[in-house]
Amino acid sequence: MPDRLKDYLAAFDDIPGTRVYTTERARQGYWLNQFCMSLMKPENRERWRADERRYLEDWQLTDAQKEALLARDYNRLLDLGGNIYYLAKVFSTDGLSFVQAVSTMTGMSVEEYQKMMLAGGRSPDGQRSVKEGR
Amino acid sequence: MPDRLKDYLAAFDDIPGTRVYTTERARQGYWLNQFCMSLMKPENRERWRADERRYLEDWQLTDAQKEALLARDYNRLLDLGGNIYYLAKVFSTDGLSFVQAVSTMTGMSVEEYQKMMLAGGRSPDGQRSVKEGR
Amino acid sequence: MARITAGLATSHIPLIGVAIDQNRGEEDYFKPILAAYDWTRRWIIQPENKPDVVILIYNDHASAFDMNFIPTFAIGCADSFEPADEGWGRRPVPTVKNHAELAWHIAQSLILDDFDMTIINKMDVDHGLTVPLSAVFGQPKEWPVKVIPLAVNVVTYPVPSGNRCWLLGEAIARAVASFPENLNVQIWGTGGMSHQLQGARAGLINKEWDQRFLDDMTRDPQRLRAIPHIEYLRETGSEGIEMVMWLIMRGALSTQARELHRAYHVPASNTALGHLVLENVE
Amino acid sequence: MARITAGLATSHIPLIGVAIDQNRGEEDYFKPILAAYDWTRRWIIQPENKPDVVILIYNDHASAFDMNFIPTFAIGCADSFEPADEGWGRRPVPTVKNHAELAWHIAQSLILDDFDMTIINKMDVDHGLTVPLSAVFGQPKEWPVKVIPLAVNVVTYPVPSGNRCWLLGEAIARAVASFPENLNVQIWGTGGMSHQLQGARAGLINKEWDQRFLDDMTRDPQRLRAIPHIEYLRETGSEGIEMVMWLIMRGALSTQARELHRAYHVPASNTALGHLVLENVE
Ligand SMILES: [Fe+3]
Ligand SMILES: [Fe+3]
Repeated sequence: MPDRLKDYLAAFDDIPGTRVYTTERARQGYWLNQFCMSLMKPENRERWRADERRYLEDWQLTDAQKEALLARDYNRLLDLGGNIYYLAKVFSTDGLSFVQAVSTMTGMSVEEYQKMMLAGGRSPDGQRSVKEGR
Repeated sequence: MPDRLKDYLAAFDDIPGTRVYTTERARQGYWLNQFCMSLMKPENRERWRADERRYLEDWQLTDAQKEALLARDYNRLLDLGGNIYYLAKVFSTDGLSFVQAVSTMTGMSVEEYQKMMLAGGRSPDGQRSVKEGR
Repeated sequence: MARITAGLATSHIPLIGVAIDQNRGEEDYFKPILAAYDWTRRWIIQPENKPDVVILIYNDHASAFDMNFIPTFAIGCADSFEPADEGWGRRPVPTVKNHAELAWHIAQSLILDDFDMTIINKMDVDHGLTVPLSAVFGQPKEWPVKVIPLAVNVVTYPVPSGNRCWLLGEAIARAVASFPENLNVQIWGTGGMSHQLQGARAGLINKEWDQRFLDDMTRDPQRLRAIPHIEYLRETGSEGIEMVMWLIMRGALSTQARELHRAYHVPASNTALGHLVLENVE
Repeated sequence: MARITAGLATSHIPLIGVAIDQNRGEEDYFKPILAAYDWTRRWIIQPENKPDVVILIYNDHASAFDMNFIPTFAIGCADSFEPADEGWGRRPVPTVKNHAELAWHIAQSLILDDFDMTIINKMDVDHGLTVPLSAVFGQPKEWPVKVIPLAVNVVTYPVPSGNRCWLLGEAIARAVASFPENLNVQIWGTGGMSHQLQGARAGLINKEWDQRFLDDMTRDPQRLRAIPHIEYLRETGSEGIEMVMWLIMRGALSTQARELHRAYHVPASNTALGHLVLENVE
């Protein structure tokens, strides 16, 4: 019993190329994700579009989070506690679809990524466990 | 099983002089209670104090609810779906304590009510069940 | 008496909403996606099948709830719900009307059954709820059914276990069975199947795993309720976890529930579209 | 390892806060009320007793939550919480600081244990939480303990059963026991005892029933967990239901928990003030 939660969480770190949105990430990314939520209001989207840097000043973000937002570096944003459904408010505001935004995290071009999806998607083989290499 | 919820709720109606805050009352009193909540903000308390009738116009209340509010008729407000913790925002705004406000529902004067409380409160005898008269 | 007559499972991919809202169903990309629902669209409008109420199990994708407020199980009891603005304006779909009487009845029954529900009286509903309605009902002026939204946290971990979800489904079935009004009720489990929307592994699709899951919804549902979170994550991508919501639907049906229709298509956006219709054989 | 060393139960009557905030403790009316806590105030500051963290079980009285949002069990995971403005301005008491690390740990553990928690990251805390702190710690500049707020719906029916509350307490105990940091943790159950704040029956006090409840917190706690809601309502007044929150505390302690202190006084405002300190004998 004492280690159940620890074991539960530890297994998440064994998945290749994946950040599971644990409460630890939720704490780290609290303001980042709350910033993203603000873009659900049209008036905030306007302000954000007009001057991104200035809009960011209103939020208690780390410099790293601010830079990653301005650079639309979604992998980095995930590392800094962002959650994809929150970050979606940023790329939706940019007019990007989920496929377009998601592809930027894979090191593939949008076209390559779309081709992979049309061919049946990424195979799970070798992508299940770092430790077990399966 | 089919009647468990029904039985659970039916028993509440057998308690003398008591309205249990069921979901049925919660539905009936939704706007009444949300109005009360608005008085948690100092600026709304100001507006309410300045012109109660006018402030009530902003809320989807029935005429009966409005009249009972203006009359501070708390028993009636309970009948109309109010909950005591929500109504407390109204009497707190009036500067009344819980004892002062609660006594108005008992048909006793504040002094009589306080005397009863100092003497050990209202006895539960005869107050448990209408049907069983105990 | 209200009866659960059928269960429906479907992915709730935003792109399906785009295809319908923008009338792009004839494009090559979208044709097989919308075709997955052809059978269901015809079936559900038959008078003997048409539900009065759909209990729609979905998750909020950072729309109604933010990081300040994360309910594990939330049931919508308001009279109606507006489609959410998820960053590109509200979806042009009708207001969702609730069967509030039944929703409150279910909420009360679940709490008496030791489910620690959160009751919600005001919220917007996002693609998780509205896309399944569009996929099945198209573009009506009003939704032809009342909808009880039941939102599950599948975003912040730990999310509820598959088994807890199944038990919630069982309790929902008991609640519906004790509602006096004569109602044809369906329960829909949404989300899934394979998808990962983040990181280097994005785009993962596990067709084999998904197919076995679809099979076992009728062949061996008891296996499904025991699947741990880590298996969903490893095998179906980080967002495949949404399939625990299918188990709420499945738990609400009888052991002998029968498959009426199945569809599976890759890709729809980043996702493997899965769709099932189960008859509740009593 | 974190250990639950003691459980504390107390009414959370707003008037106790008034007495303390306005320094009226010397008035005849307030003397016996504050005296109920004399033993506890001395006991809790002894280094061997002083908790690092209090898990404070309380209910929100239409302060943080309104009719739009009714969680059965909500756990506060923010770093801090401000005292609520309940209609007469915020109470002049310190900000409540959380042990967020432990709060998140408990939240996660409870969800893995099939409790359908709502996680809250922003809320004000009302008299239900701050009055017990004042009664026990007086008027410090900063609260001498970290506080994890755990709010229970005891306002809109159905509220959770006494047994569900007890089971939640057991699960909290497991969660605390699995937290690696060395911490002295107390759990406080608040609310009660007899009181009715509404209608013609207001002012009801059932001393006999209350006393037996106090007795059985150590003599026969198993009886208490089976008390149905209707018994609280009939016997102790409509607001006596708050005592189910004492059962969360009691469920978190061992069978052999020992009474260290007890106080009971009528009246405090409309309420029978009950207060217990239990040692967690392991
Ligand atoms: Fe989803
Ligand atoms: Fe209280």
